[in-house]
Amino acid sequence: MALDRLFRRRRTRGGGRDVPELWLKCPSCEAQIYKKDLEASLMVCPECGHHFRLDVEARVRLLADEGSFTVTTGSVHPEDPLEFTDIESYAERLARYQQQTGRPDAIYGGTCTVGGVPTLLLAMDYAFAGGSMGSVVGEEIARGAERAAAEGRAFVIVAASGGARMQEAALSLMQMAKTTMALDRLWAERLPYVSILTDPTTGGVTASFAALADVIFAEPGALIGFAGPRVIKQTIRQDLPEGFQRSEFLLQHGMLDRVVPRAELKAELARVLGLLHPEGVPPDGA
Amino acid sequence: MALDRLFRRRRTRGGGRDVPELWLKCPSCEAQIYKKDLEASLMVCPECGHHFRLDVEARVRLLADEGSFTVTTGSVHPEDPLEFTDIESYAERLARYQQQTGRPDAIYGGTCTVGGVPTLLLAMDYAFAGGSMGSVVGEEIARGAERAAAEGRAFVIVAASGGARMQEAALSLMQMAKTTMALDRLWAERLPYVSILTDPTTGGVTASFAALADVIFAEPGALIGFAGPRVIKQTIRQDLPEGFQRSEFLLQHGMLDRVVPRAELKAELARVLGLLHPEGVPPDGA
Amino acid sequence: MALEFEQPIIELEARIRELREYADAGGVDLSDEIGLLERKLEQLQRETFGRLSRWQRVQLARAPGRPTTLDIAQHVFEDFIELHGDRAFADDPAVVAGLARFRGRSVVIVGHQKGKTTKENIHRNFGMPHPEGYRKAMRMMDLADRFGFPLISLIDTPGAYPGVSAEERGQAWVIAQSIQRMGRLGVPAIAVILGEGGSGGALAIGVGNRVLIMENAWYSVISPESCAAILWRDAAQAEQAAEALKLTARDLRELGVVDRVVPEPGGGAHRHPERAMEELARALAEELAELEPLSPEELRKDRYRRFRGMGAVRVE
Amino acid sequence: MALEFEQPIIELEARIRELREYADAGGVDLSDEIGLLERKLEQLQRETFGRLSRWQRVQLARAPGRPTTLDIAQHVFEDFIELHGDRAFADDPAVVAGLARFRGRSVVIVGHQKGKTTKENIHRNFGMPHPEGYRKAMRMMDLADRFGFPLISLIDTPGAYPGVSAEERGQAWVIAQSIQRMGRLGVPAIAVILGEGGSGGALAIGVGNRVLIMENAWYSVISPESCAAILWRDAAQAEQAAEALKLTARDLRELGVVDRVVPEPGGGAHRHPERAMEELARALAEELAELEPLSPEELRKDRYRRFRGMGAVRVE
Ligand SMILES: [Zn+2]
Ligand SMILES: [Zn+2]
Repeated sequence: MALDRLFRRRRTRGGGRDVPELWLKCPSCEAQIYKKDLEASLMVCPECGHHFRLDVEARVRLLADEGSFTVTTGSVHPEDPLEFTDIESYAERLARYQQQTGRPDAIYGGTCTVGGVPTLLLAMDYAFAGGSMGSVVGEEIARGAERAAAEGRAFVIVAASGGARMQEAALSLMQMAKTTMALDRLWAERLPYVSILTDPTTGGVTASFAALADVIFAEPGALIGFAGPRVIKQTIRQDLPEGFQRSEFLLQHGMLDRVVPRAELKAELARVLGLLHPEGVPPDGA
Repeated sequence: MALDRLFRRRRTRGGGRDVPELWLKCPSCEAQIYKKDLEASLMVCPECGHHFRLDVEARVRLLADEGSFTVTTGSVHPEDPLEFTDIESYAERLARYQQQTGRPDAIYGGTCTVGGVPTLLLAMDYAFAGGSMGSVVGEEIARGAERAAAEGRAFVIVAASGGARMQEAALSLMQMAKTTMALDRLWAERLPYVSILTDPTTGGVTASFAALADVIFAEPGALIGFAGPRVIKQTIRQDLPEGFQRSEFLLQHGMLDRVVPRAELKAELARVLGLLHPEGVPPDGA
Repeated sequence: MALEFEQPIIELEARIRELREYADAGGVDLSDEIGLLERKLEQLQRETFGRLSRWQRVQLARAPGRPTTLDIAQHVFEDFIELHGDRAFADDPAVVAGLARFRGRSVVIVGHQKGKTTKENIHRNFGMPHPEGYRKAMRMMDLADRFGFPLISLIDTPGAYPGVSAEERGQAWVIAQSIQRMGRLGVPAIAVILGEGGSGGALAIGVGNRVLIMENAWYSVISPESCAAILWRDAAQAEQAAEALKLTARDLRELGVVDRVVPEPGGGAHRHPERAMEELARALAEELAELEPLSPEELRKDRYRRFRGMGAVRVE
Repeated sequence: MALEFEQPIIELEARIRELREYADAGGVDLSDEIGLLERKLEQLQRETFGRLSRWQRVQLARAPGRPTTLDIAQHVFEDFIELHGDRAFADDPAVVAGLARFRGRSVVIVGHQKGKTTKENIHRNFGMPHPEGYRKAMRMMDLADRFGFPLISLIDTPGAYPGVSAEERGQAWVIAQSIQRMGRLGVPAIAVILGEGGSGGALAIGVGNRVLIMENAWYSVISPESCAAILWRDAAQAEQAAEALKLTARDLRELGVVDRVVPEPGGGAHRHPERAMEELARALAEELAELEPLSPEELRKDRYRRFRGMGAVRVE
């Protein structure tokens, strides 16, 4: 489980907004990029094509047809069933992430159309506890699949996660089964499910719903796997092969359908949904 | 297709019976073995355990419960749909093999019980054109599967074949689909199918019914594969790895359930059939 | 890269082209002469292609320039999107697969893919799949079944790859599984032999309700060269082996192994790929229309009946 | 190899044994003294095992000598025949599978397998499966469904193998597939956590209609050591992590993650494996009897309901 980077994230909101933040350094080519330019290019480095992480709201704007999106997540809130405490209590962590993101947990999405195809679109929020899957993420995904099945919608999940959420222990493990089994509701109705893997997608998220889609896309250069690179390095006591666990490596090893640059993601998604859900009719309820 | 050894077989019947034939040399350990001893040990070298090929009638005696066997093959005869001729005509070859074996084609079997479980047992005859699968072998296997399904029998095939029969060209290729599809009749009735791979099993036989059983046994040291070793050597222009394409190699690579010495084959088969077909009732028609 | 028997045709074509250029450049009217030569060309093509030996057909089937799976995916179908991978070991470039639209309906396509250049041919292993290629094909069959889309399979392989790596990963097993999986499809399945239909590696994606073959393609249990090497003990006897194997489209139609021969334009599909693909599109549309009213169970039964009847036996 | 908290018990046991030998050898009647000590031993066991910390349970769960999948296959079931291979890449010794009989009915068994010796542990990769192990498990699920036999899965793994080879062959993919496959079973499925239930590698064969756990086993999303290394940044804080993770049988029963705790004899299953297996057999028989009247559809619905309800959320 690559949860190790989970709690070392820089704050993305609430930090002081002083001058240096107007510029960002690309971790890949080290170019200094003006932040507005980066946002204009969908957070893709104009120099080298490195894909920065994309905020969940920007992700929805990127993929949903303009004006079609209605949020459905947000009513499901986390509990602290184990009263878990390490060097900080889970309750405190949750409160902090909720304050930073303005959302109850690590998932955001709703109904929309994508290229005209009625869709239920969910995006995992890496900014919230490393996108880790606890009961709320599991519940929203199961509800999403069930709702998509009931309303005749395609189902799309943009994954970004360090894995399962340790602070919910066995209950977070059970979300792997819960989400996986809920997907069968879609196929019973011949509705498609497309998974989009972004940097990073590891652990229990990869090993459940994210790996089981009809079509799997990944953004270029994303870290994708089961175990995190650090754990693997400790296991084998050797350096990892070049490009190991990156999207292109996964494609070569047969795990993905396509590696799609962010600029083309909307068009490719619309195309594949149009093919898989040709009778998609506009939603009436929702 | 390892058909290359197909037509270089020594005659096993009709040859002059002079003194040296009382003794056989083990190709594995080079021990001189008295033929009667070898037959008493089920054609397994008493020195090194090398498994010689076993005649189809001896095979049936080995596996069927005593007195339970009734032959069902023999009424289906080969044709020469392509009027095939190479350096000898197919019609002549067929006539010769029929005379040598006393059977119309490369398969022999019938109904029996195995450890009390009603079974339809077929054995491929390597002595007939290298056990190659033409229309007759395909037809007998399809009929066998259909009959087993109709009569509530387990289905067992002892494979021994160089592959598909070239002289029936595309028609022999079609037997791969025909035999494979007929197997579904068994599973529709929840009846088991066990495949026993013996030396050699290659080409279109491995790549169809032989590989699709619920449980796959192989005799020790049998050559098993898709392409024949000579073809592979020509392709890669390198020596083949030690033990390549032998039963033990296949087991390691996940293709087999068990490598079973001939002496234990009957007991293991009976055990697995008893588990897979617990409601097996004695046949009444047949 | 023209074949020997094509030479007179190609020379005559060149002459016509020269005449036309000369007429255009000089403003001379040579339409009578050109018309005459064009009729002669047509006759020559008809004669040449009417009496081709089986071995010459095999050479045509291998001619570069014939429509490949990717060509067909892009020209016969619309909106093709390639899907990759077997979800277990690798993506095999010798097998191409994906979703597309065909006359309004979604379909799933899977086929062997040879390269057009030496480099691409090495990348695609000359159209000889590894086990992962067949696992990709099975994944496509699952997809077709899940969504109720027809499956179109396009066959063009000298055979499944006969190498150590393929044997280690269960080449025989995966071919058997793919035959079985395709036989169980609850959706219309049409297989088309585009060029080479080499043995089990071809049949693995050949278990269609309908099996079509391009006029100059071949399909058999073994290539003529390998057959000659074994039976004649001399690969150079391939021509004789090709005759004996009766592996041409017409032979197979007579044997009942294929249901329909897709005509190729005069001179062969490699010289006029667009027209060949038009013929293929027409044939696919007609066959699909016949299959689409059938239920999943009827389609499975139809396929069982089709293959159950294959073979030549005499029952006494 | 005794654990620290077991020492007083083991010493007392040794004393009783000595006394008994002395009495037997000398013909002296020490039955009063021995009876006294035996009651003391019972009390000591009850006390010790009644107040074990979670971390001590984890150590018990890992104790050599506990019943493994192979032990159970041979002692709880009859006529066990091991089946091998994933039909695609390899046979994984970290997963053991096969057919057996259980009180008259045929069943399919699959479970993780650790070694009893260092050599065997290396061979079995310490019970950490590669993708082919899970593919073998899925093959067993297919077999169970095909014949209508119950599936019994036995969980005892620190986790799926976290190495390059496993990642290359799609460890995450195969775990997801196995979870899905097991969820779809149309036959009764009972999962038992024997010792260690480490994360997705355990859950992959844990999607039962009933999930049982041995009294001293653990089951969680991560091992205490790894959890400590990440959250406390110090693997030595494993004891605290074990407390926080609430990973014992009793905890999991309270959380609703497991349905039944199989009691272990005084001193733990590693010291009395036969008696532990008797308890397990009784539990399996009772649970199976409840599941067997259900139809395939009811079994699938039951499993869906079971896992759909997992988690702790508040809806506003
Ligand atoms: Zn850059
Ligand atoms: Zn010997």
